[in-house]
Amino acid sequence: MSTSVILLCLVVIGAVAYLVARGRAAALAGGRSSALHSRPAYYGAYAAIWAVLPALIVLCVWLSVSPGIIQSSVRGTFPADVKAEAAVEQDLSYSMVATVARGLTMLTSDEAAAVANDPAALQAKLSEKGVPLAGQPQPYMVEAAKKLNAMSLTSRLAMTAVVFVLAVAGAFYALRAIAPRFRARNRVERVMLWGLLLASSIAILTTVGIVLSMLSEATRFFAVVPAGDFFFGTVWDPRFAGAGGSSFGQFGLIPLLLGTLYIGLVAMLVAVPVGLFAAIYMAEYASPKVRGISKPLLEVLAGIPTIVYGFFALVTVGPFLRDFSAQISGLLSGSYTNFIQAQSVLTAGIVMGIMLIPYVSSLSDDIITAVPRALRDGSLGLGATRSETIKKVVLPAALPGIVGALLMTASRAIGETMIVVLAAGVAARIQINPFEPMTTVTVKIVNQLTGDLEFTSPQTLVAFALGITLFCITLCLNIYALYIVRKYREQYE
Amino acid sequence: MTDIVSPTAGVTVSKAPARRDIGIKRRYAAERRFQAYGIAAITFGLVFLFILLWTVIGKGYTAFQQTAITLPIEFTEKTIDPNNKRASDPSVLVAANYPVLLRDAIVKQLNINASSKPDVRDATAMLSKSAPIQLRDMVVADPSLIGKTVNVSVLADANIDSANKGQIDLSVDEKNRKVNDKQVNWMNQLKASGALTKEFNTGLFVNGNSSRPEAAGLGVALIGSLYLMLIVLALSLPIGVAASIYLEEFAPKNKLTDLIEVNINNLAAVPSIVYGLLGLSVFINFIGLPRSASLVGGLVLTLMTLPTIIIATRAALRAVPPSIRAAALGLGASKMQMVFHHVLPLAMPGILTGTIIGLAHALGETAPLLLIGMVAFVANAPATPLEPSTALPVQVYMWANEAERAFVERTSGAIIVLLLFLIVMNMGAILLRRRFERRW
Amino acid sequence: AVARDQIQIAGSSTVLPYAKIVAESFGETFTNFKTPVVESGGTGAGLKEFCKGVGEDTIDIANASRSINKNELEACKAAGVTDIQEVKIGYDGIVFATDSSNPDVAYVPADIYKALAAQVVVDGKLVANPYKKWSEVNPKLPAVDIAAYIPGEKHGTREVFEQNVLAAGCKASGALDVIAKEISDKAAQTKACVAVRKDGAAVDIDGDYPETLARIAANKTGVGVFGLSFYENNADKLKVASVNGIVPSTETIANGTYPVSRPLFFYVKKAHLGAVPGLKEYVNFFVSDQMIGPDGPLAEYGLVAAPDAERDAIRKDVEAGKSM
Amino acid sequence: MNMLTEAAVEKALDQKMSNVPYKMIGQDVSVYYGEKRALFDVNLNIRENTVTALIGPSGCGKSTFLRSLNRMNDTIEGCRVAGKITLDGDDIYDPDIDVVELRARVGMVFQKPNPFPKSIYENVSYGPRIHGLAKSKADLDQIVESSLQRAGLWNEVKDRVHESGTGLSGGQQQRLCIARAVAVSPEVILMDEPCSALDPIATAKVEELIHELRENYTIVIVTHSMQQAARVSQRTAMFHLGNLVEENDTDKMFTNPDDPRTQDYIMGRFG
Amino acid sequence: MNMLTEAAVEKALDQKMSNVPYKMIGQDVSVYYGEKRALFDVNLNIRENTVTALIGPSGCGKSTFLRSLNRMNDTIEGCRVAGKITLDGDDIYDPDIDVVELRARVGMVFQKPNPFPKSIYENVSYGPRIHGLAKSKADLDQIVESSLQRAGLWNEVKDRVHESGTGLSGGQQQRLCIARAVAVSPEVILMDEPCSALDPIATAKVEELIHELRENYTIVIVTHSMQQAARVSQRTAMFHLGNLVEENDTDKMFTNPDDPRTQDYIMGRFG
Ligand SMILES: Nc1ncnc2c1ncn2[C@@H]1O[C@H](COP(=O)(O)OP(=O)(O)OP(=O)(O)O)[C@@H](O)[C@H]1O
Ligand SMILES: Nc1ncnc2c1ncn2[C@@H]1O[C@H](COP(=O)(O)OP(=O)(O)OP(=O)(O)O)[C@@H](O)[C@H]1O
Ligand SMILES: [Mg+2]
Ligand SMILES: [Mg+2]
Ligand SMILES: O=P([O-])([O-])[O-]
Repeated sequence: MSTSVILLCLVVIGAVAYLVARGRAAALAGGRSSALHSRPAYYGAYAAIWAVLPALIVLCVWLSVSPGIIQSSVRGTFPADVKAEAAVEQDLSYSMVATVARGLTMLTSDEAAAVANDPAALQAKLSEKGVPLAGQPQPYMVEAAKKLNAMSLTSRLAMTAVVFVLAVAGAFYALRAIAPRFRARNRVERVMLWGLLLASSIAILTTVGIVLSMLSEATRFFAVVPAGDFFFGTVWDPRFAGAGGSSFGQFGLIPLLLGTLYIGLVAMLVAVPVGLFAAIYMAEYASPKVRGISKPLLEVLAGIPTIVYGFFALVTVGPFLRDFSAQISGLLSGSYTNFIQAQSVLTAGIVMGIMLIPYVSSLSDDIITAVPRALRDGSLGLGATRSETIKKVVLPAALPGIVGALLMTASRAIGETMIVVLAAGVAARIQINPFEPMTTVTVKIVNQLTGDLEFTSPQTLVAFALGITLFCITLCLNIYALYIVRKYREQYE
Repeated sequence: MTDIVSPTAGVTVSKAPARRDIGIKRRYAAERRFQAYGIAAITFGLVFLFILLWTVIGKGYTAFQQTAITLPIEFTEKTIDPNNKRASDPSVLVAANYPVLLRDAIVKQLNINASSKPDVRDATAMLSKSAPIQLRDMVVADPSLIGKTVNVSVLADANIDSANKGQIDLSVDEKNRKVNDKQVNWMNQLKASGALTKEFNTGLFVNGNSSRPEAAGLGVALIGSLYLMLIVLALSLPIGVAASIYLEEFAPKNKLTDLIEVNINNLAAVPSIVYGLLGLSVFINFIGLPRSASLVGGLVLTLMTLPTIIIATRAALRAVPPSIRAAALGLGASKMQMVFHHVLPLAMPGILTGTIIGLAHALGETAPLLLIGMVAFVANAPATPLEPSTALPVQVYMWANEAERAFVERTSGAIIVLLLFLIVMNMGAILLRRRFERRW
Repeated sequence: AVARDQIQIAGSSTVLPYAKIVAESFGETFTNFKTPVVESGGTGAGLKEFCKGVGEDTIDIANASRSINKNELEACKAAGVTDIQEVKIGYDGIVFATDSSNPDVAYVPADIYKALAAQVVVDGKLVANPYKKWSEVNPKLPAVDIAAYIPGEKHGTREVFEQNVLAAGCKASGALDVIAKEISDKAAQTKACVAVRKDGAAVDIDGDYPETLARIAANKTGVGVFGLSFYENNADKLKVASVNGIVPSTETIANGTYPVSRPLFFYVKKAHLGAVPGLKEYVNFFVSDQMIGPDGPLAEYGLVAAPDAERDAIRKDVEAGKSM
Repeated sequence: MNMLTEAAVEKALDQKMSNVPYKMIGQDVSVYYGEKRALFDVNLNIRENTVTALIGPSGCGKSTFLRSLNRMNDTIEGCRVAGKITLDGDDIYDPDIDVVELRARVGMVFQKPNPFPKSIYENVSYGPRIHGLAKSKADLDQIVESSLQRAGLWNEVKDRVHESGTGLSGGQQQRLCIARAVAVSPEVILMDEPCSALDPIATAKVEELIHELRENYTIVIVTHSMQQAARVSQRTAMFHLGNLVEENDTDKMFTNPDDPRTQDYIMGRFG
Repeated sequence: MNMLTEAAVEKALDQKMSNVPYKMIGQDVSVYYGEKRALFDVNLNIRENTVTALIGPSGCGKSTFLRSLNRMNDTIEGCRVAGKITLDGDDIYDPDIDVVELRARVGMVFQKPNPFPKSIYENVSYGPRIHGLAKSKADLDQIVESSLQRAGLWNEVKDRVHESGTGLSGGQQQRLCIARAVAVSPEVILMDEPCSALDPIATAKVEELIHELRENYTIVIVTHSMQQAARVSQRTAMFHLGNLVEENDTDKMFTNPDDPRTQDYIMGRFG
């Protein structure tokens, strides 16, 4: 039976267990629901869980473990000279065996018999069936493929049997446990709680995964480049390392970090007022119609791929700002030289800010809308204007949520890449003029990872060091932000 | 009944007391300013959206049309199957020399001297290199065509397409452009005879990627993005909501949950390419899932989207008034029932907003897909999420980096499709949110 | 892992268009094999994946716009990728171009060196680059601001640019002699020669050529560095500059008179040849004259085909299965 | 039930209401919530420096009428007011009228306590601050203290005026809201069942406060307690199903109502 | 003030409470909100099929004690209950006790009306639904109707039971909440000032309902109205500053309290 059929059967068994258990519980209750601890549906769910969950776990384990076991035993049958080869060679031979085995299952027994001893014919036949082989299979491979097929079949049969037995046994176990005072709801809810817990543990696992996937490479980087030079260096100039070999330049983090913060700051300066005012207007002033149109429209801004923003900045916003600045300086001093570069912190900040508007506005809008009406009434009833009510009552009450939304927005600003590459360029510099180009950490992460650079060189490895550093920095920022939010919340609750 | 309360004679209306100065003028000015800020903010956003869309659509709408040339093709047996072996060996049909059929057809159509090599070359160059494949597929599917003459509409070469759409500056020196004057004349000739037409570009939506702009389509990318979205939606929404519910409603408030909260906020700040690194090392190297597969992409984007959804969901859950919780608990609802029957539905608008934003973000991401092999040239449509595929933003990214002029309009066309995809996807969520939205 | 029936290729974005053309034709010609998947992502990333190991779950071919280096080879070996075949597919010409509205330009490396180097020699002394306009560098050049869009340090093209243009210009302008007086270390001399000014006159582009094109569109007097193929596809918008009086073209690059070009490669994992269906056929198809020949689609796109003898040698090596 | 306490009777008797001028006049006031009509041509005048009680069964429109007196109804989506209401002779629904100024002159205390999630001090000082009623910090402190004192809350919270107002018990919260309204010193104070969350002692305090305030302010109070109406008000208006049934001097109302429905209601015969 | 109506006196007289068994027993109940102690060793027993009224000045801990009877305090962060409370002899703070089941048996009506933002029908049917009290749709309809009827709300809302419960007036909302609690038919019903938002007619109805319910249910009611306590309850407990001052038969309590503080409170001398 294929896995999907087994899953389908499990669902059916679960459904039957559910119905039977529910019926039994209802019968036990004898019409008086108070006789039961939980609703009959919970007894049903309890039985269904017992029927499906253990069987499902066994199924998953079996599916992930059995190919390995089969592989090792099939490889046991390889001739001695093949076994003498390197493990990777054997891996490749085995994958050929697996392909042959897959092809064999598609042949009728007549066809199989006809080509069994003729590798060339077998290759042709399989290719005809849509299973092309890289070369002619060797005779031992065909044997191994047959054994593989046989073992897979056995394994599958055994698995099917075990799974079904488990499912039925689970269902019976659960059915036997049903009694009027049996706390089915609590148990079902315990399982749900474990599910919820499991879901929230994914966040932790992600973090662990991220750190682990960067740590070893970052360590290799720090083995070559002293940590001090990296963390306190003020020059970013890694130089190219391709075929040439092992030379490298300077890896100063500071210019990247400053660029990240500067561009993020400008973006937030655009996004926060615009987004917040848009949210306030939508939540407090706009008619349902205006709100119904403008909110989804603004959300489209969040959905536009960042590369589109990048080109928008490069082709439209940047040149506009440059020409605009030339006009201004022309009006002021008579000389039409631009003081804003086409690629600048300002360009990147504005365009990124536009992208972030809906992050601020949509989230804040929902949070503001959730502030109880009684609070608004209280303020309006005192003769406050609407804006006073919003500024002094609604916003403070919504503040913790808004800070959360802003935090998320800031996070997004720090993590953004494409816009910066196209709008602010890749020049790592330390300076304070917003009209000049700068660049960010993430830009360098992407660029160092995707170039022609030698992949064992510090030039590439630095991406991992940058990644982990950024991770730690944002972590600290977030801890600080949590502290701030807590302080506010205590004040307002 | 109201007569008893009508004012009786002798009763006066009170006199207004001296007006207090409560700064009404100033406050109203502030009020108007405040409202104006709001309108300005929304206008600002919408104007930018409009300019952006205008730019994109202005550049990209032409991608939805495609120049095709209808030619009477003679499927001569002598060219296709000279030895009449197709019954015994169907592969001769695959290997046959179809370009010759096309060459003959266009030469005849344009009345060119067949012995003038450069003319013939320029003429055949007007047809897409995919055209022979088109003829081959026709013949393989229906061998009875052999010996017949059929009118076939084949794609024009991308340069002819651009020229036909007026995107090539014909004032430029002939040798500096991809279409020479002869070809332009022929093109006009074909247009006049009705053989060369602009048609709706269905290929853009069904074809896989191609190195030939005229044949390149978003088919694979659309399927890939669809898989990605389904995977992300199916995983990140339930996991995100479940995690938020646990953290917000069940988890004890202690240092550990603080840590989790900080951690989740931090995950939202992790640059997206880092998720690509994670996906590469966990899903491909450790678990052994195939490269370039949308399943891996979906998992990576799920992890990337989760923090957004969790943060938004937690904020939404927190905003549900405690009195609702008390009411449910007081009736004997279990905490689980309270959450799923009351709190969650009330939090739905916020959750949906977070989901929309998260999905939109995921839908537009390229960087994390780079490292797991999804930024790739994929010609075959994936049948399952385990097969190689690309995604819409990837297609945008790759086409944006192409040298050929014809890809420029396609890039914008792909962006339009991506935006449409996004809008369609969001529409459902927005409708849902409308249903849930209310004040209490 | 599941048995794979599709070739997987990763690596250089420069080679990508060529690999795409070949992959597509391969899929059309060999109907029983699927069209290979060609990933973009850069030479380094491609080689990294390539050197992960041998097996179904690793890629088969890495495209590269430079040859693999020693460290990488060692890393490959350590991971069990011992048998690697290097295949050269042709040359990539690197050209200078401006917007087509500009008058014709002709550079010698010394001009470019003087315009873009971090330090130049003025009156026999090494000083920070003072030039603002091209005409200050060389009176024959137009009197416009120096603005050059050059490949960023992640690109292999940058290395070629530094070696073949800046270093050459450094030497030709006599700056090397002045530098040699101050620095004795040879490597440090080159480093000083190829250091690019960071005051905004030279802008690194880490993206691809379309980004450079967009920058030139936004700044009509700027000069950009492009691949020959990209230039040829946009010849109506760009005006190419001659170097040392030679106008870049497939001919001048193939015969070596145009000074700035580099070879392109791909690397095959030989262990996979017998295991991944179609891989052998793909490699043979790629090196056939039908593809990399001077009349093939790759040349039409802009690849500078290797000379006939070299192509024959390549094919012979492939046939013989010569590994590195 | 004996609905009138002696105190109320005494209080009612020592006043002749008919000569007191009208502070607010409601003429043919009708209120609609969307399609639904909640008030039907109500003609009700509010006399200056008088406590007017609105009574009637739940849902009869007392709150609705009250809220239309300071245009709090404006904030309800779909709510529409027809007819004319004047304050000191000025039509408050006139487009020229300033609703903020109106609400500063006609303050309001709500049925459900709704303190802002801020400190007690900030709650009370909010109104004076937005209207600029205090010249200095000391001034403001003074207003806050006296308002809290009048609401009978000062002694309980004087040590923690900077703690959050939502941490108080229900009754304390409502008294805080009253203090908040009083702090603006409006001309008219509307109270929507202000004592429904208060214990008798606190209620008595508030009633006393109302009594004091009457010297300078006009008060309209919705109450569900007829004893309270009798105790605190000089005029009483009885609503039923959106209609004004009767308006009269309180003493007359509770002893000898004109309308039989009032009689029935007071006697507990319907609702 | 004459605090006892004749009806209450009659009611009180026709019962001798001392023989009625205890439904719930509170032994040395103390409640802490974090550091703050809100209840001090309260010993109070609730008699079966009896209405027990809890009175006392605002903030004295009435609500706190009430909420500890069905462990609603569990939901407040930092709230801790010490001492022992039993229901039918079982310790309700025993870890084995299922708090959900407890709350189904000990229902609750809150001070502030808190209808779910759903339809009236869904509000009332929610409890029966989660507890599986109805076999069929008709059954459920029946429960909803009778519950609304008992809460005196049926006539007002019967045409719009599928409209939102939050669109009702304050008083209607609270009656809806009562209907909702009654629909679960719990053994004990806790009411925290259930009538504070109701007009006299509705209050009378609810009081009547309480009177009816007493036949089968045990009721604990917090009220700020001593008249109400006198009218509806058979036993009354008086709290002050977190202490139980006195618990007694209602008639005794209001005529001849043991504790001088009760006397003072009833006479309005402190609060
Ligand atoms: N969640 C809480 N956290 C901290 N303190 C609280 C909390 N709830 C109530 N208190 C305090 O506990 C004490 C008793 O409060 P409780 O609500 O029980 O009073 P009450 O008698 O019901 O008053 P009222 O008649 O005003 O409702 C009060 O001093 C109050 O401030
Ligand atoms: N926002 C609203 N939308 C629709 N109908 C409403 C709204 N507010 C009140 N109503 C309806 O208007 C009528 C009058 O309501 P109102 O709140 O004025 O009654 P009330 O006399 O104050 O009652 P209570 O004593 O219960 O507070 C009721 O039938 C109520 O259902
Ligand atoms: Mg009301
Ligand atoms: Mg209370
Ligand atoms: O992508 P490249 O390695 O050719 O720059």
